[in-house]
Amino acid sequence: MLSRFSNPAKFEAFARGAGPVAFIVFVIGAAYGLYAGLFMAPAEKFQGDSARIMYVHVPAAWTALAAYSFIAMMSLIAFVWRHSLADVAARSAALPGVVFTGLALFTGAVWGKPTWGAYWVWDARLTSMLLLLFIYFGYMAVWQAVPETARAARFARILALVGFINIPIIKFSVDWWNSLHQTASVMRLDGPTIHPSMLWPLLAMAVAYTALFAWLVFTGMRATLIRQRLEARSARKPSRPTTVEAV
Amino acid sequence: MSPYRRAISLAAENAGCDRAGAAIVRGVTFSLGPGEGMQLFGPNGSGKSSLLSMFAGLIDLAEGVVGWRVDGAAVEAAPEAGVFFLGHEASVKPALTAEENLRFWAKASGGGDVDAALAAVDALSFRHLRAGRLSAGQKRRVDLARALLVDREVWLLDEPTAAIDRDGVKIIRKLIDDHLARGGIAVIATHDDLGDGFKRLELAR
Amino acid sequence: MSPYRRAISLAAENAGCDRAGAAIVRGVTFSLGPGEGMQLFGPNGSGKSSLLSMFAGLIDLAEGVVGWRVDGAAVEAAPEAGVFFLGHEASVKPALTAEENLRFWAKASGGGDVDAALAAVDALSFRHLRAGRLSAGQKRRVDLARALLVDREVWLLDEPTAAIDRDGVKIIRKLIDDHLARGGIAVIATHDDLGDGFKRLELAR
Amino acid sequence: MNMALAILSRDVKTAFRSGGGWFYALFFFAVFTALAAIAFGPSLGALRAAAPAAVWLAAALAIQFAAADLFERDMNDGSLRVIAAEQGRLFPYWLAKSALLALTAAAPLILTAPFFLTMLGVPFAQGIGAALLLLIGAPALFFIAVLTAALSTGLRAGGLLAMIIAAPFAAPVLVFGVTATKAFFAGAALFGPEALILGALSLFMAAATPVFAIAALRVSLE
Amino acid sequence: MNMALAILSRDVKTAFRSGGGWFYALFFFAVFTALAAIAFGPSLGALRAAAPAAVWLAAALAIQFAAADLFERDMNDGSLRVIAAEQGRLFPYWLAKSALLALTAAAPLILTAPFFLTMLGVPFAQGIGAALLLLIGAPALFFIAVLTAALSTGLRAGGLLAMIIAAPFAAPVLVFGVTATKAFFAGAALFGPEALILGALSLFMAAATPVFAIAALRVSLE
Ligand code: HEM
Ligand SMILES: Nc1ncnc2c1ncn2[C@@H]1O[C@H](COP(=O)(O)OP(=O)(O)OP(=O)(O)O)[C@@H](O)[C@H]1O
Ligand SMILES: Nc1ncnc2c1ncn2[C@@H]1O[C@H](COP(=O)(O)OP(=O)(O)OP(=O)(O)O)[C@@H](O)[C@H]1O
Ligand SMILES: [Mg+2]
Ligand SMILES: [Mg+2]
Repeated sequence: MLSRFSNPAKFEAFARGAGPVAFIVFVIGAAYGLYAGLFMAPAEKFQGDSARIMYVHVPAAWTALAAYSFIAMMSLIAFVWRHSLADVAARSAALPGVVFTGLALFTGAVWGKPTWGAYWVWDARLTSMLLLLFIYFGYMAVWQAVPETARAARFARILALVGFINIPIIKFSVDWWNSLHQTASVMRLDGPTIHPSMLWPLLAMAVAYTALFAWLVFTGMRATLIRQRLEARSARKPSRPTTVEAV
Repeated sequence: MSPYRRAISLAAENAGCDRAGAAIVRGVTFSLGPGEGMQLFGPNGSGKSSLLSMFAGLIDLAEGVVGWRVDGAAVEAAPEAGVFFLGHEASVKPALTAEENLRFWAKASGGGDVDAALAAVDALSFRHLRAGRLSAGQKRRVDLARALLVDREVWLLDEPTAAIDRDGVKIIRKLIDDHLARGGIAVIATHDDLGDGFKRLELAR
Repeated sequence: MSPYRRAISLAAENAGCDRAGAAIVRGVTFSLGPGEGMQLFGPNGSGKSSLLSMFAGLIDLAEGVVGWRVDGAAVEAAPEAGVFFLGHEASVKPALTAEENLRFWAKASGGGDVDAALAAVDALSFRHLRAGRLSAGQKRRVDLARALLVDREVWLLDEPTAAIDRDGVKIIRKLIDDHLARGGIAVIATHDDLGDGFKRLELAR
Repeated sequence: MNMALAILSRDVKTAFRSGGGWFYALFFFAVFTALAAIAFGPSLGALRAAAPAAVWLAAALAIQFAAADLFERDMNDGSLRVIAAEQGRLFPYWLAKSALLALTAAAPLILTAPFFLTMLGVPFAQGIGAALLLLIGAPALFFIAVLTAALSTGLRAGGLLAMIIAAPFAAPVLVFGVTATKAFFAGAALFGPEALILGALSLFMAAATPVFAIAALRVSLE
Repeated sequence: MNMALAILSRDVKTAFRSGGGWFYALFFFAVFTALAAIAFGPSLGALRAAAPAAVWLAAALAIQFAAADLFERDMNDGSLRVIAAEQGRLFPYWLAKSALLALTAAAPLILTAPFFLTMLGVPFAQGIGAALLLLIGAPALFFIAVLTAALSTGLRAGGLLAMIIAAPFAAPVLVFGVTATKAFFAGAALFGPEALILGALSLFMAAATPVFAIAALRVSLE
């Protein structure tokens, strides 16, 4: 598996095939999920139609978390085996990760208004999601701030790994923080009991998002690899010694 | 001027290094034994500074072999407490005087006679000036004086004569000769030929 | 290579400057008319860079007279839009490419042919590299190329050949000669003698 | 003018290129809000009480911080010396740098303040009022920041020193800013006496600081 | 060891000489307290309630800001390159810089916290307890600050970038610091479970960050 992905040329061949497949899965999954979720599934008992935003929100949140795990895994591979394709993969996952995190936050906020009466409350899950967004931003900022790709990659690996260790700590601390002083304004959602009519569209959307994520990563990686090849082509010829004279 | 305690030698075989993913230097082969110095010539951007950084272990070797020997035994990287590195920048703190800067380096490397070092580079006259006020050449002299504090067998010098006046160039030549006479080795990247008595490596693009 | 529009001359009579309250240079006397250049020699810390800064108006005159003339008429300070200043440092922004750095200076001073300037200092090969990646001499070349963008009659150059390779030194010599041929003037602080054809002023401590 | 525009567009370009410096102030605001919420929260009542102080402190810190290396790099790499030597005057340079700070630090902050205040439990309409107060008071903060950045460049002691110099000047701005915002949140008119004082402080700093800032830059080149 | 001691004493000397960087954290603390007093005052009850959050937030920000140019100058003037080339290892260097930050930022803050807390209406004895909790938790904050400073060395607007990176790491420390202090003020034992977690966070950061910080410094020298 690793060796299959270690060679950029082989990887590109793979991505050329797999990319469109992922995209098709996304289109089919999203079409079914959205149609089933928005039109076929029953309105939620307490929240009515506003709960339909769930089909966008919940899988976005899942994918956002999965994307960071993916980045951390790739960074570990890059850190241990100095594997530059893994860096490319991790980097390409960052922007989609931010987009999904942002989508989860945005749809959550939109959903929060009718259900909690506020766009934002400092609830444990929301807070830790916001901190995840910061981790993503920090990670992307490092890639941005260091112009030399090879150097940026090393900084980014470090940050992704340390950030990953930090995630359970954040989760744990924020849960603790919130459980100590509950606020009345927060309406707790203990996971609405899910009927199959709601579950299937939800799962379809989850599959669609994952496929979208994969497609975005593949596309980003291919673009990066092409850019790297162009850079390598325009790179200078190395210097060589002409004379070595003894005393 | 007692000889150095260790005999260190450095050899490269087809060595090369990269910067930011691009191949910069390739095919460098030479060997330096105790008492030998080498001048590294080459046009701007040919990779002289990069090679020095590589010998110091700051940049990875990309190709070939770089071999160090301490008293005959091969070691992996530049020998511990063995390298004196003079970079393009002057590595002095502007808020401290010339002398305080050197006291710091003496303390950091466990000893060294600051007064003698200042005298050797003809820096006594401005020892009490804050380094922020020194002229370009004066700063460079302070940086050079570090060489006499740290007592290292390997000198890696990047354009040691830059900004140095004509008398200063002679001083530097003498410092290097003394160092080689004690059994040290030196690699000197430079555009000014320091004269005979050195091996020469010329890089070309 | 059309001649400059203004004929500028610079003369000093017993001039001197201070740094941080201490007298650094005294009794400097010379005169430079259109087409004349002067090399400024002197040991480290003798005040070469200080004099250049003084001519540029960055440091006050402490003693004597410094007189500028533009087309025969005396002016108080260095003529407006008349000075090209090359300092010890390279004044390039690491985040911008060599070319972008020059475009900035061209824009800031209202014009100039960036491509020609890059070609003149043999910098075409690294025009698209970020300046942060350039070697010491490459940076210096970019800084020198500014001279060709700003079209100034007075060149104040502080060690223009520092970090520059041997071919580069010839290029610089030629740039200066062309400038003088157009009727400009130049004051060049340096430790490397650039050869004949210049007045010489030697500072001693 | 050429000079000022060239510097401004170059610096904006650099800011975009190297890690998006332009959005750091914004980001700082977000981080600050989150940390304040984590410290004071999660009860919205306590957060709302902390909001005026949080927003003013965030503004002061972000502007001061963004100003920290406004001149430092140009000083170190010799460009400032070149500009002073070749241009004679430093006013266009000062202008460009001030505009840069205003664009990259002050403006994004003021524009997004209502949004972040919402997260601290302040109703959006009140947040807009708070942003207007910031708009009145922020110029004072940033002229102070530019001046102290210039002073500390000359003194070669960096950002921390600038903060220390800035603090006594910034303190009144903060005090009036916070009390004005508090009063407004409590139902008083937006442009009460505190707001007037804020405006006066801004005008005074705009008039008084440029000369000193430019003089400080000149000293640093001596 | 020689190396670490030499760097530490040199930097402490420089800090005293060039504008008193050591004094900065303290100053920041004072401004912060004053603002908190304005924001939550005049009722002492509200002030006292806000005090734990104010003191922890102030500590986190002060330490992070103080760390901003911990490595920057050594990087720019070439000393870091010399140290890395001549010493081989960067651990002593890291150690010295961490100690410097602890001495100039964390220590003054912890020592003066009881006084500032008194100004917020917290009895002095309780203030001492709060300072002890800071002593337990501050190491986590400053190891994070050192790591993020190393990661952003040499980058434009490094200080702000470091702040962005640090925020998610500082959040857990703030959470447990504030809750521990609140619990203590409410009468619980000083070393309750939150204090233990704080200590654990400090130990964890002490163990996990040096390797990464040193690796980051090395990368910046390439
Ligand atoms: C900005 C606000 C919000 C954020 C950041 C957010 C974040 C998240 C995250 C991270 C998850 C995935 C958690 C997991 O699977 O362990 C999630 C799931 C979910 N969210 Fe939100 N959420 C927000 C607002 C809301 C609102 C307002 C509602 C509905 C009233 C809601 C309902 C749900 C539901 C039903 C799930 C799936 C249940 C489950 O898997 O346990 N969310 N949200
Ligand atoms: N930090 C860096 N990152 C990436 N590339 C670099 C870096 N430093 C130098 N380079 C590149 O490596 C090449 C060699 O640079 P180096 O500084 O080694 O040259 P040099 O021989 O020392 O030149 P000079 O005579 O000008 O000092 C240059 O083309 C430059 O673009
Ligand atoms: N910024 C400054 N503040 C105070 N004194 C200074 C400053 N810069 C230089 N000096 C002092 O002025 C004297 C002359 O310095 P200057 O830089 O002009 O010498 P220089 O002739 O250019 O030397 P070099 O050949 O080393 O470049 C030095 O003795 C120095 O100590
Ligand atoms: Mg070099
Ligand atoms: Mg000089």
